[in-house]
Amino acid sequence: MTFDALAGVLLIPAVAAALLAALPDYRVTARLNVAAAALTFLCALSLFVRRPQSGAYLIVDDLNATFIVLTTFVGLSTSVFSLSYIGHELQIGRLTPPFVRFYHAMYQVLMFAMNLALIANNIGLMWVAIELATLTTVLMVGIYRTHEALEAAWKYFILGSVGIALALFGTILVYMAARPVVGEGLDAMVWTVLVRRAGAFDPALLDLAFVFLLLGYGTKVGLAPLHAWLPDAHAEGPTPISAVLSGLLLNVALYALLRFKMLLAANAGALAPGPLMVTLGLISLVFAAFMLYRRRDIKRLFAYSSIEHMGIITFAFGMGGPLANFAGLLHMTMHSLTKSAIFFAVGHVAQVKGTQRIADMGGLTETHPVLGWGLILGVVAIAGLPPLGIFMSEFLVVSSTFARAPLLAIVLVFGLLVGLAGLFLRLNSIAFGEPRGAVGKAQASYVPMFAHLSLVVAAGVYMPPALVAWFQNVAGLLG
Amino acid sequence: MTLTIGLFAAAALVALAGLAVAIGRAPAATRVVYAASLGIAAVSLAAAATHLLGAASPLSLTLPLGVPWLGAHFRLDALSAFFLVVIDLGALGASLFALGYGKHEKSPQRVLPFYPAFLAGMMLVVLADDAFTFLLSWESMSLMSWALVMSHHRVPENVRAGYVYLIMASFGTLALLLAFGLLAGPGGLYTFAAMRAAHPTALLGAVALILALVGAGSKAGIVPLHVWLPLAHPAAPSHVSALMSGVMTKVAVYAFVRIAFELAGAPDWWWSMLVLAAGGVTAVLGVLYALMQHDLKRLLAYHTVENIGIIFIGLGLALAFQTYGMQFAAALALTAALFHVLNHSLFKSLLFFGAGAVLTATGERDMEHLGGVIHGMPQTAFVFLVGCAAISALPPLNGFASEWLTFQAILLSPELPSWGLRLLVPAVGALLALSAALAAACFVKAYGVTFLGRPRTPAASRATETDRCSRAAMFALAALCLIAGILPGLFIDALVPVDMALLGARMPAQIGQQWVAIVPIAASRSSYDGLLVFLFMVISGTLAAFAIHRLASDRLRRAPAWDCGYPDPIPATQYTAMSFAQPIRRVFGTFVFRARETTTLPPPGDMRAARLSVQMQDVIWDFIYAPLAAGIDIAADRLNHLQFLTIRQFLSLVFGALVILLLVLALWS
Amino acid sequence: MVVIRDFAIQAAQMLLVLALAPLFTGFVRKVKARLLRRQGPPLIQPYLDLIRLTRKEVVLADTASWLFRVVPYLVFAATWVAAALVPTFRTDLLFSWSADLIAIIALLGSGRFFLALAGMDVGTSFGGIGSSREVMIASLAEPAMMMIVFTLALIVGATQLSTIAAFMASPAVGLRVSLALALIALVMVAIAENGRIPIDNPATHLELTMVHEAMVLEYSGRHLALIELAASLKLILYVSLIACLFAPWGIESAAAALPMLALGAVTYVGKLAVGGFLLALFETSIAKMRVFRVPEFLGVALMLGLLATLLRFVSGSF
Amino acid sequence: MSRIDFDVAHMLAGLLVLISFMQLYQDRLYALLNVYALHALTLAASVAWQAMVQDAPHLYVTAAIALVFKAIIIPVALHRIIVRLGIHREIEKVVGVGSAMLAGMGLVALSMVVMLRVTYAADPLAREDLAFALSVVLLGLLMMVTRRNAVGQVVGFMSLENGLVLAATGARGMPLVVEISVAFSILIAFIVIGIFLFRIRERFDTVDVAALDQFRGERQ
Repeated sequence: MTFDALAGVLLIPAVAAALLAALPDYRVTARLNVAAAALTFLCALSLFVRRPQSGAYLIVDDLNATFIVLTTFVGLSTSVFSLSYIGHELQIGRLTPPFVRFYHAMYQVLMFAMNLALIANNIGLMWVAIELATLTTVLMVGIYRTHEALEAAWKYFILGSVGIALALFGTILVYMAARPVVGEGLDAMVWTVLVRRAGAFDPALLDLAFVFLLLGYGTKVGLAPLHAWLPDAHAEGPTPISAVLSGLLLNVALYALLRFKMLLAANAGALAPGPLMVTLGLISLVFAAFMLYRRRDIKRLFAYSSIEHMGIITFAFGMGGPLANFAGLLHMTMHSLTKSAIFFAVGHVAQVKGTQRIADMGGLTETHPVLGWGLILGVVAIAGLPPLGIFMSEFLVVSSTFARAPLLAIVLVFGLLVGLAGLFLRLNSIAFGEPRGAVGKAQASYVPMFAHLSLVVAAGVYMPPALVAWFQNVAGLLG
Repeated sequence: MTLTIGLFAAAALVALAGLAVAIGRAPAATRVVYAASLGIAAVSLAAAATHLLGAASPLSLTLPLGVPWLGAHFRLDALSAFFLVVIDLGALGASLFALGYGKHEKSPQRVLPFYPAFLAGMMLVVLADDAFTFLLSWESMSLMSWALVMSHHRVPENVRAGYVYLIMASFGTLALLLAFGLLAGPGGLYTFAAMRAAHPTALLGAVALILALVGAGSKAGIVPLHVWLPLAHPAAPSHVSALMSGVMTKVAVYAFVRIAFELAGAPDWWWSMLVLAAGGVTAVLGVLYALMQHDLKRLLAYHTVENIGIIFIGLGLALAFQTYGMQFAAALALTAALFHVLNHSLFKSLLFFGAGAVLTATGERDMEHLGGVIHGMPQTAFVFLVGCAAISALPPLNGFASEWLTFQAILLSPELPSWGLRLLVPAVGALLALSAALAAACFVKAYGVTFLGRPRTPAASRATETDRCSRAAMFALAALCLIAGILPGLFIDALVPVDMALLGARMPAQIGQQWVAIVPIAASRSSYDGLLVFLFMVISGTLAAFAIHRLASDRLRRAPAWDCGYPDPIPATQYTAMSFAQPIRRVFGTFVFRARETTTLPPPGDMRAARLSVQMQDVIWDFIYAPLAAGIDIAADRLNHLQFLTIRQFLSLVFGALVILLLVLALWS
Repeated sequence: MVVIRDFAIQAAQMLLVLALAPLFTGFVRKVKARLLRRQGPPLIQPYLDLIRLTRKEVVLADTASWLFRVVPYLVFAATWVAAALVPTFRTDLLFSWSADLIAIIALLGSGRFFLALAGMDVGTSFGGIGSSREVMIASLAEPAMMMIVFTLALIVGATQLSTIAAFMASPAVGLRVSLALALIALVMVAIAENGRIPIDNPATHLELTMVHEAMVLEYSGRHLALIELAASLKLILYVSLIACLFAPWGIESAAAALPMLALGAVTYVGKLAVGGFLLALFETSIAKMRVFRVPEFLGVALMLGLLATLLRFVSGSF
Repeated sequence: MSRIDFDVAHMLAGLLVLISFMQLYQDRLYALLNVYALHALTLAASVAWQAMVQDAPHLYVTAAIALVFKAIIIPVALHRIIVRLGIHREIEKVVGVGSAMLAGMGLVALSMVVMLRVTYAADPLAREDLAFALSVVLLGLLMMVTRRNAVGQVVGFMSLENGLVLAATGARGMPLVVEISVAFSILIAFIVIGIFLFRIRERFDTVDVAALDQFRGERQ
């Protein structure tokens, strides 16, 4: 009996979800949660070793293997983080045991949904999976049952549903475009088939489809002006979910976009998806950069920074070409690691200070050196300063763009600078100056945070050739 | 070999930083870290010096780091060797000084980890040989110095200083990034070797040069990109201020030289005018701003701006001569600039150390609260005086030697064919002379108000001599200032390989001139002999002293100051820094600072004190940066409303986006 | 043999200026007095003053530091070295190449630098006034002087004083606009640098007006003597500088025989006499200006110098 | 496919667009609900027709869902909510009828233009259907952004989704159609229940979503 990693990646979370829904005691469930995440991660790792045959529904290729491994890894570390985080929430009674049980079950469902979205070879299936992920996160965002949480969840829900609808329409259009060529039935939705035959599709239909997909999945990516749900969802949900949202869900949505971009790229007659993505990317970047200045809530602050970086990544993929694509992939990976690490730090900070208002926290490097410097390191990384990974990707994006389209590069640089200034404006008041707010001891697990950060640091200086070859190969695929 | 040593030194410093994180709080940590950096700097200095003096051919090395398919390229040629020497000299001095000075640090764990990393960053910048490694080290250098600036973060203005600094630093880095992106081309040929080979088009090279001037200039402190410098440099601990002012700005100069003379291709005629104008304005404005300061360290920081201006004048001249193939004159100008780079790093470190010593002895940076420190700390006062004389370009010290060379270069410029340059160069020469004279004035003020006169506060009167290590560092630097002043020939000859590498021309060998004079062109034309002038002064001075003490009475009586018959017990009646600068402020202030003096005299018979108040505004800040900040603020405010829309309004955003995209689609064909 | 001869001549020159300096000061005073219909002090009065001062004890302020006692020697040394490098009756002195015109100016600058510091040292308000006004004046006078140097250097193609003097003596130099401008500027600078009327009044102790005197207010005895001597050295230096630049007749080159040298010496003394007389005449015929009009005066000098330089840069024929 | 099939499908689709317009100018909630029920009914008919034409029996399920769930259950539920909240009388439009209609016209025109650029290769039925579906979707969106309160928006969303189903069924042999329609029904159920919850928990005094937006982390 050969062990099928794909089945593992999907089944383990599903089963775990069912189990967790059943088990009452939070200590058990939390650890089980970690265990399940770890198993999933191992299965994902095995994809590097032995890659199962892709069928009509599931597929593993270079593109999504990277994503799966990344997703499962961040999922694992986040589950470790949520172990201590949820414990604290229980102590202070912000969450009650039934909710915690629900939370853990939903966590695994989310993992399942994202993995499914990543390895789906059928664009319909991919759509279903992403919507499932969205709905689960909606439920988790509202888990605190406060006014703000419910409002955030509701906003997320409504905007998300519209996104769902648009994406579906796009998917239907793609089917319509494919049917005359591929023929009726399932094949016309199988991605591998589509991309092989895309050359013969009706370009006008493809264009239309891409517009809808861009807006539909773009809502999930959080591109301005479709971003509205993102900051509140990050700010009001439990921090592990914010980490997963920023670190993973946005990526998954973007991954879907990439798939369709490749579809368009394969069709000569279709309009180049590049300009659209570049425009949306730049808008999101500059807009989010300016939004950083007026933030009073620490989690909302970093949510906007996620929008900014999604803008950069979309821009990079929009520019295309081996350099920019490589940079985009690298940036995506680095951003997931860094941003989730930042949210780990922020979660503990918020717990220590008992608030998310930036005005009520200060001098963190004095009161909680480890947390404070960890947060600083994270912000330095996210601001694209060396010697961390994001610096390399930004270096590649900016330099390669300036040689091709100077004006775009100028806008890009402007956005980056404004964003950096905004981030550090807030960081200064959080990490430095006279200590403000509660100074209690933090019972935190720093392992996930520093695991991520050390990976980011390492990547900034040295990248293993295997990974590089992988990325370059994928960058080639993306065209 | 030497390159490897340099790289190992950098690596060792990084490791040391890691160690410092671990042991930062331990009492012995300070000594360990600074002693270790001292040793490492010494080794690397030896390596760099041997490479430079041995005029060895360039070494290069590639490590599998950085951008994967590119690797990290390192190269040690004459230019980088020279700057490595400058860096290591600075590092040596700073570490030695810090061995004593560091003991007074309140929270060493905020300084120790970043100090070695900062050094490593600077060393790697000059060793890097591809754009990525260069920028990586460059920005790490900025980042580490930022952390050091933030080490006393409880003082609000330090936090502000760090903020401004970080933004300006990233701005500069992005400018350089664009420059390199341009030079590398769409293919992404990021190695300097490829860029050297590329021969960019005129337009491309010009844009790259402007970007380089902006990028390197913002780090070096070219007006108007200097605003961060007088904020950040004083905020750091004094030995770090010395490094930032004396060395880091030189790394920026290195970046500019590397790009302008090597990578940007053949210079165009107006490049040099740009650089010259920037240099001249920077020199004069820097010193004028310095004159208006009464914070000792900030004053020194502004003088860094001035000296950077002088250096860029030299570089501009070199560019101008090179444009018209006057390689020899170019070599002279470049030598002058680089020699001034070395000199400035020497005396600026010395001066910052002195300021640090005073700061630890009195707890004061504000000159208005100092005075009479010379009585408490005579030795520090002596070396500080040497530093002042050197930076004021007084013979026979080193500052004069390099400025003299710059003047000689200026005097070669009438042979330039370009009219624009012919009109610009004399003006720049006048600016240079003006800045030199003003610098002297400024240091009379700085030294007189800080060290001389009567103590203005109890703190100042309680000042006692600083510790041994600090003094050792200061005396060593003072000695170097003197040596470089009386034997400039040695240093000029050491710079020959750099000239050869960059310009393919060289200055005549100076060693072997009679009485070790320096003769840039021909003995009949101009020559200067620091040693002889020094000996002359010593001899005639001692002669006079001898004669006087032989022939005249050497009776001496201590008495209260006469002061024209109005002796005044209150130290407050002495001239202060502000009042000392008042005449010069009258002359220049009105149009440079919009300075306005308002005097309020009470009517006769009214016993209230009259008061004089002076309003000055930093024109550059008010007209460039303030509007920028305001603009960003307004934009942020406007956009911030988007955070507070109703769901329906957000939906209409989505709807609008959809309709627009559909319209685009409809109008596409 | 030759070296010794050169040494001797160099030494002779140095001693000559040293010996002549007080006499020249006395001469100027005498002429001024005469022009004012006064008897005036005897010519040798400055020597007598110096001797008297050296005899007196030094009264040192309590607040004075070691710097205060070192400065007189520094100032004297700097000024004397500078003076020794200016050819008086003979070009290419032995050490003339050890410092060119720029270096000489810088030497005088360092003398001023230390004197200004000494003014700050005791910590009296008068010392402060003097120093701050002195540096203000210097900060304009030095650039002006530098511009003059540029002009000459561009005409002659050298900053080497002997070379310049030799060139000026040669027929190669005609009447030039730039030279005229430079001469005027140089005279103005010389007046400012030596603190003569209308910039400063060497004979007053009225606090509103004094600059140089305010700086040295606290000095007494031998220190004061040295400073006075340095002051008169500086004066004679400037006069002989003007002489050797703009009236280089009679300055002999190295080859000249002794009688010629003697002749040169005589002409030199003659030039000094003329210069001193003109100075006195000027000083008596003009009033002291307010301190805050000094910048305008020096600004004019600076502008003239810059103008001359620009003319040179634009065309060699000016 | 025979001519008649085409015409009927065409007619039903057009009818759907027409009803969307009717929805646009309803300003009483009850009326709106009734029109929506009609909308769903038409959809059911059209889906059923497609099922017959393409003889794809599974489409009948979709038709049934449309008929039962959307045309009956949901309207009734919403009706009760309105009664509960006592908001049946309020006019809750953002823009006037006229401008709304004009905008609707524009949207329909736009969707036609966009669709007619599609080459004839895609079979005409699908092409026309898509054009109609697109306009229904756009009109639904328009409705969502012009209605003030949640019920109106939900109705808008549902008609949008009807457009989707129309498109999906129009696309010959498209798999997963049923699943999708089911998924959407659940989604809508969620929304309705959401409104219910908020009302019952006394969290918000009205379901006007503007009120939901009053609690905002950043408006201290």
